[in-house]
Amino acid sequence: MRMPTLFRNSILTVCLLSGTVLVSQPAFAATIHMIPQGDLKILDPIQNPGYITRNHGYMIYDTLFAQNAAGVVKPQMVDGWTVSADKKSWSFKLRDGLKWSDGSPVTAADCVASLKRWGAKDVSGRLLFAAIGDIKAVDASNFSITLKAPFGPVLEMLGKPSSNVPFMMPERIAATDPNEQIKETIGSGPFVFKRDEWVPGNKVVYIKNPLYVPRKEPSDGLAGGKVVKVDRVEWNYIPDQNTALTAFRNGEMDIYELPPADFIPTLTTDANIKLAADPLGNQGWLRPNHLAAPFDNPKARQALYFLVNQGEYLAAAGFPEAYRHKTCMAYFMCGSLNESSSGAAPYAGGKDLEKAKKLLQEAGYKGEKIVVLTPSEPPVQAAAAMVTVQNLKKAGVNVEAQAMDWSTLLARRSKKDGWHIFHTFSVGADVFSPAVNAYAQANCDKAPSGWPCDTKLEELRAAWVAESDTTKRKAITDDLQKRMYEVVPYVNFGQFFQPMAYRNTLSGVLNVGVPVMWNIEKK
Amino acid sequence: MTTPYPDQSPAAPILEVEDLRIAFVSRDGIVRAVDGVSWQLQPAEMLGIVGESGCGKSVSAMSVLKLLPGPPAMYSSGSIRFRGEELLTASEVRMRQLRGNAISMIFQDPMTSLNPVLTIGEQIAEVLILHQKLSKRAAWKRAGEMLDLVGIPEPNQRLRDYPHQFSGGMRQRAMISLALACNPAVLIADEPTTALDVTIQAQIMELLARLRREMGTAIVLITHDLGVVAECCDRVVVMYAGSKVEEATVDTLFARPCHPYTRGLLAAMPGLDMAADAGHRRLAEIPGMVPSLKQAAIGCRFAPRCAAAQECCHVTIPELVVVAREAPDHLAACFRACEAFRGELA
Amino acid sequence: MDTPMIALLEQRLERLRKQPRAIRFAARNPVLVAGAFLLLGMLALAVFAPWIASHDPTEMNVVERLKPPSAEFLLGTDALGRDIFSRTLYGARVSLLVGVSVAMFSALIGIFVGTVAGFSRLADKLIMRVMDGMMAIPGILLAVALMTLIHASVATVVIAIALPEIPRVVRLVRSLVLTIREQPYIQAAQATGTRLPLVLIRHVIPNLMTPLIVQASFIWASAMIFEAYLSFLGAGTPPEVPSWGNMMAEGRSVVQLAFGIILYPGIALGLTVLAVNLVGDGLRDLLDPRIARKL
Amino acid sequence: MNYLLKRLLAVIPVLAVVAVIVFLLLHLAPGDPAVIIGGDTASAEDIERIRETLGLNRPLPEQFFHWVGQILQGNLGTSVFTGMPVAEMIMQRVEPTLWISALTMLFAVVFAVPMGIVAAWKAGTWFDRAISGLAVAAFSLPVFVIGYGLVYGFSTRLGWFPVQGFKSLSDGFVPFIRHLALPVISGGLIYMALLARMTRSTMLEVLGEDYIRTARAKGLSKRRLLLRHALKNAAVPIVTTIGLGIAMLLSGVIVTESVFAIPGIGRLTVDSILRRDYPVIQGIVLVTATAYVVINLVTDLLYGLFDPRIRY
Repeated sequence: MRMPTLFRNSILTVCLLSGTVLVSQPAFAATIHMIPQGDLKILDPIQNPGYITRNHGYMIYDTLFAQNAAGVVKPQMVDGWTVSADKKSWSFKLRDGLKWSDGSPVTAADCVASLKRWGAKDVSGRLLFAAIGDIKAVDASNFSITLKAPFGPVLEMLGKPSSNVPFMMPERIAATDPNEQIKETIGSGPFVFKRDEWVPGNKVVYIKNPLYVPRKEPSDGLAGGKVVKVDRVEWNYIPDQNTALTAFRNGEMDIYELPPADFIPTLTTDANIKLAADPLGNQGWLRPNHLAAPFDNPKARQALYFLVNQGEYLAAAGFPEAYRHKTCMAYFMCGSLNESSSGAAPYAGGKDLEKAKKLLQEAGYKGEKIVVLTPSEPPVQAAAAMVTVQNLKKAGVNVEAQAMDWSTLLARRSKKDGWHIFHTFSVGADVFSPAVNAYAQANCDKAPSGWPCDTKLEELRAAWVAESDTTKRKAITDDLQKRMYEVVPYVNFGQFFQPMAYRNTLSGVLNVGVPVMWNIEKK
Repeated sequence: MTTPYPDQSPAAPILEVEDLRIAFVSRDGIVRAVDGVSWQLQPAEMLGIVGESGCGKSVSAMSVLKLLPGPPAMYSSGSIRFRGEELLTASEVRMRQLRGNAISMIFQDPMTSLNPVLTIGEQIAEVLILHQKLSKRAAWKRAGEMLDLVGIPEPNQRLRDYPHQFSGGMRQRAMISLALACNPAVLIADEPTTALDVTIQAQIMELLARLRREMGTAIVLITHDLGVVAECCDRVVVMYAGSKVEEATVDTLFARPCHPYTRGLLAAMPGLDMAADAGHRRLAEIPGMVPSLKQAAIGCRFAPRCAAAQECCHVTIPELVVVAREAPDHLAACFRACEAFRGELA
Repeated sequence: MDTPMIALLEQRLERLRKQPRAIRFAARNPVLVAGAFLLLGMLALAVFAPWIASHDPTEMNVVERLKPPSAEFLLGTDALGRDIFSRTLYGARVSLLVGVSVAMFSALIGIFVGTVAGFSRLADKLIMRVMDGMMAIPGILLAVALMTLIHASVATVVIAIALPEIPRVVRLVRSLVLTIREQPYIQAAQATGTRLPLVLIRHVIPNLMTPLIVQASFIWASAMIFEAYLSFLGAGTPPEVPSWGNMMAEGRSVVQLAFGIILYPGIALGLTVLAVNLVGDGLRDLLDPRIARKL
Repeated sequence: MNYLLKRLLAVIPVLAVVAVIVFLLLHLAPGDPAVIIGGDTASAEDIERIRETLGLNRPLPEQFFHWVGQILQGNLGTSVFTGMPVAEMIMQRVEPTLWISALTMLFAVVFAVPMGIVAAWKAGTWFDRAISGLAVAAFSLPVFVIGYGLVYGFSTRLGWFPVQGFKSLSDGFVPFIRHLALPVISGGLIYMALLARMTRSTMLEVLGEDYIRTARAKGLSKRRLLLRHALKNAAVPIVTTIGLGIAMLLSGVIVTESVFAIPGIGRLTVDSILRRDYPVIQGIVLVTATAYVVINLVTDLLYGLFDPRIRY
C-alpha cells in the first residue's frame, strides 16, 4: 500500500527542520542531571519544611552562617560579628559585594526581614525570637540582635542546617506572610532558578549565578567557599523507581539523590557508581497520638518501647547492615554532640511483647481498636507501619491498618481523633538538638500532630536553649532525655544512613546529607 | 398465455446440469441438499424451477456460479457445463470471468442485495469496468442506459443516488440492470419477486420477459409461485427434497401433471374462478412435512405423503420416465406417472 | 444411494456422534471450554488457598527478605519477607472478588439506569448527559480520585473501578432497550395490558442478558487489570490485603533484584484475564452471534 | 448544519456535569492542599492559617461560583503549589500526551485493521486463530509489565532506545522517535488487540451480508470485495472503536507516562490528585473532558463520511 503522500511529506520537512534546530541549541560546558528525591512542588522553603524545597533553597539562597563537616557553625554571608560579655547583644557585619540575582545589593534590612519571616515559622526560630528583645538593621551592612532572655545557641540557630533553613531573601519578598507562598525566587545563592524552563512534575533547571561571590576558604561541609564548577543543573523527576534505577545505571542521569534502600547492594557492585551518605544519618519516628486512648496514658506509650526492635524495622525498610546504625537509644542521634543514654535503662532489653502486653493492661487498655495509618508510599514509612501493625497484633492488640497515600496521611493525622500511630523519619540535622527537634516539643496544641503535652519537658527545653555553657547544657540534655523516656513524645525506630548515588564522571561531591551542587566537577 | 418461442432450433443447450449432487457437511450430519439433479437450458429460453422452500432449488442455482461457501458445501458428484465448458472443475479465476459477464444472478431480497454505502451508478459501472474494460465515463453512460432500459425515470440523475433512496421495486430493477449490464448469456433469478407486492411483481416479471426478448438472455427462474411460472416460463422443472420429480413444458405440466407432488401443488393453488362456488371449501393441502435430508433416500422421498403410494414406492427410488410417447419431453419420477398422464389416477 | 465420498463422511460422523455430548460440545466451542477450565482452575486456587498456601500471606519475617525460590518459599519472598506463593494464592481471592463484584455492580446499575433511560424520554435526556459527563472524565482519574479521597479498602476499590464502567453499560443497555422496545412482542405484551414493570422484567431484561453477560465478562477482565493500575499509581487495595495488583505495584521497585515478585502474580493475572476473555468470546459466539457481535 | 450546532450546544451541559462532579469529589473528601503545604512538622495552627490564605475556608458554593466565574473569563486558575497558571502547566505537558496518543492510535490502526481484515478473510484458519490468540493475550497484561519487559529487552540489554524521558519534535526527529518508540509500543499493543478483534468481528458480520454475495456474483476478486465493499461498511463500527480507544487512551496513557517518566497530562493529573492541587485537577479534567467530547463529535461526523444513510 503506497505511503499516503501527506505522511511522507511531513517526514521530509521535519528532518530538514530538525537538522537546523540542533545546530542553534546553546552548548553548555557541563550539565548535571539529578534524579531528585521527589517532585519540587513548593518554592517557599519557609512556608514548607519539605526536604525537596529545602534542597531548592540551598541552590538559590545563601545563609548568614553554616555548619561545617564537624558540626561547628562558620560564617557564610557574615563577615564578622561581636557579642557582649553578658551574651545579650549581638551585632553582625555582612561581607561586602553580596548581590541578589537581580543585581540589587544585599542589605542588612533584607537579612532582618528574612530572619523575622523564618522566626515566625521555624521550631527553633520561634524559640530564638521568644528570647529576642529587638532586632534591627543599624546600616546597609550591619544589623544587631539584643536578647531579653538568655539564649545559648544563637549562632547554631542562624546556621541551622536543615528544615526551615534561615535563607536570606530580599526584604520585599521576606515581607510575605509566612503562611503564604512567596511569588518570586530571587536569592543570593550559587545558582539561579530558571523559572521559564520549570516543568512541575518533570524538570527543574538551575544555571550558575554569575553575581555570586564565594568565600575564599575551601568548602567544608555546608560552610566554606561554595564554588560552582558547572553551568547548568537539571533535576529530572522520575516517578517510577524501577525506571529511575535503570536510567541511572544506563548513565542517562549523573546523580540519584534517594535510591530505595533495596537498590544499595546493586549500586555498590557497579564499578562506575559511588555512594555518599550523611555521616550523622536519619532517625525513624513512631509517633503515638497523645490525645487518643489508650495512648493518653504514659504507660501505654511506654509499652511501645517494648514493641520496637530497631534492626527489624530497618531490615523491613530494606537497609543493608552497613547502612544501619546498631540499636541507638539516644533521642538526639548517636554520634551527635547531644548523644546521651540517660533514661534508656528500663528499655535496654529491647523488644519484649509480654512486658508490652502487661504495660498496656496496666494502662487500662481493654481491646478497643487501635488505628495505625499505613501509607503505600514512601517506602521507609510504609515498611515501618507494616512492622508496627504486625508487632501490635502479636502483642494481642486489636489493631486496624488503614491504608492511604501520603497526602491523605498528612490530612488524617492533622485531625485530633481517628488515629493512634503513624511513622515518619527525619534527617539527623533536624533531630540532634532539642532546639531543632520538632517532635520533642511538648507544648500541647501548638506541637505537631501527636500533641505531646508536658510542662516539665517544655521547661527543660527552655532551660537547654537558655544555657550557653556546653558542659551545663550536657547535664540538661540528660535530664531532658530522661523526661522524654517518661513522656514518650515519639519512639525512635532506628538510626539509618540514606546514601546518595552518583556516577564516577563527577568529582568533588560533598557528603553533607543535602544534595548541594557546588564544588562538583563533571568530566 | 405463453409467449411464442423464438425459433426453437434444438441447438446445443447453453447450460447443462447433469446428475448434480451437493451435500452440506456439519457435525450434526450430512444434509443432501441436492441429490442428483439434471436439467438443460436452451439459449433465450426461460426455465422455471419450482418447489417448496428447502427443496434445493436455490442451492442448485447458486452452485452454477459456485457461490456456495467452500467448507460446508461439497460437490460430491455431477457436472455443470456452460456452452460445453465444465464449471465444477473450473478455476476460481475462470469463474470470476464468467460471473456477471456470461452468467449473472439476481436475488430475492432487493432491500439488502445492494451495497448500502456505494451509489447505484458505482455498483453498475463496476461490473462494466471489470468485465468490458470500459473507461469510467463510458461505464457510467452505459449504466445510465441500463437504468433507462429497466424503466427507471431520469436514469442519469438517479445513478448518483444510494440504494436506501430507492423503493423495493426500483431496487430490484437496479439489480436487474446490474445483472444484465454485460449482456450475459444466462440470468439466474432466485425468487426475484417473492419480497415484492403483487403489482410490482407483475411489472418485474413483464420486464424480465421483455429483456429476454430484446437481449436473448436465457433465464432460469427459481420460484415457489406457480402463477408466475405459468405466465412467463417455457419449461418447468419441479423439485422435491433435493431431486427433480417432474419436468415438462408449461402447457403440458399445467394441463396434465403426472407426479402426485405436482398434482398436489396445482390443487393447492386457489384459482380466481373458484370464488363463485366457494361454499367455504377448504383449500387442498399436502399432508405431512418435507423429509429431513440427513439420511440417504431409500424409496421415493414423497412416498410418505403420497396418496397413490404403493409398496414399491417405499423401497426403490423411482427413475425419471417419459410419461407418454406423444409427449417425449415430459418426464416424471414416479412409477405411476403414465397412469396419471392418462388420467386414470384418482 | 450415496456417492462413496458421502458414505465415507457418514461413517466418520457416526463415530463422532458416539462420543459423549460433552466432548462434542467442547469440539464445537473450544474457546469457551478452554476459558472455562482455566477460570475454574484459578477459582479453585482462590477457594483452596488456605490449604495449598505454605505460609500466612500477611506474615512478615524480615530476615527472609527478597529470597529466591527455595524449598521453604516455593516462589521466593517479597520486600517484607512475605511468601510470594501464598500471597499469589490469596491474591487470587481479592483480584477475582474485585473483578466479579465490579462486573456485577456495574451490570446491575447499568441495567437499571439503562432501562429507565431507554423507556422514559424525560429521564433519558438527564441520564445520558450525566453518563456523558462521567464518561468524559477518564476512568482511571475518577478511580484514583475516589481511592485517594475515600478511606481505602477493597470495597472502595470495587466502587472506584466500577463507576467509570457504569456509563458504558448504561449506553449499551439503553441502545438495546431502544431496539427491543420497538419489537412486536413488546407491543403485543403491552397490548394485552401487562403493566410496564412486568413487561420490563419478563420481556425486556431477559433479552438484554446475552450482550450484557458478554460485556460483563470483558468488564471483569479489565477490572482486574485496572486494579493493578490503581496500585501502580499508589491508590490501590490496601497494602496488607494481598492482591495481584498491589503485589505487582509493591514489587516494581525491587523488580531488578527479584523479578519473581512481579512475574508470578503477573502470570496469574494474565492467565485469569485470558480465561475471562476466552469465556467472554466463547459466550458471545455461543449465546447469540448476531446481537452480541455488535459489541 | 444545525446538527453541528445542536451537538456543540450539547457540550455545555456535559462539561457542567463534569465540573460539578469533579468539584464535589475533591472538596467533600478529607484532606486538602493546606495540610500538604504545611508539611511534616506543621502544627494545627499553621495549617489553619495556610487554609485561610488559600481561601479554602470560604463556603463551597462561593468557591464553586468563583471558580466557574474564572473559567468563563478563560482563566483556569493557578496551581495552589507551584503558583503557575493552570493553563500554562497544561500547555507545557500537552505535547507528549498528544504525541503518544496519536502515535499509539496510529500504531494500533496501521497494524490492527489489516490484521483484522485478513483474520476475517481467512476466518477459521491458523492465521485467524493466531490473531485472536495474540489479541486476547495482549489484552491480558498490564501496560507497565509490558513496559518493563520492553525496557529491559531493548534499552538495558540492546541499548537501542533510551530508558525514559521525552524529547520534543523540535529537538530533532531521531531523538523524538527513539524516546517515543517503547512507550507507543507498550501502550499500543492493547489497542491493537482491541481494534484487531473489533475489525475481525465486524468484517465477519459484513461478509455474511447479502450485498457481498451480490458482489461475488458480479465476479469481483476477493481483494476488491474486502477492501471496496466490505471495509467501507465495516468502517462505522471501526471508527467508533477508534473513537472509544482515544477516550481510553487519555486515561491509559497515564501508566505509560509513569513508567517512561514522560511529562504528559496523565502524570500531571495523578500527581495533582495525590497532592490535592484542586485548581490543576479541575482545570485538566475540564480540558480532557472537552477533548473527549470533541473527539466524540468528530467520530460521529466521520460516520456521515462512511455511511450515506447517516445524514445530519
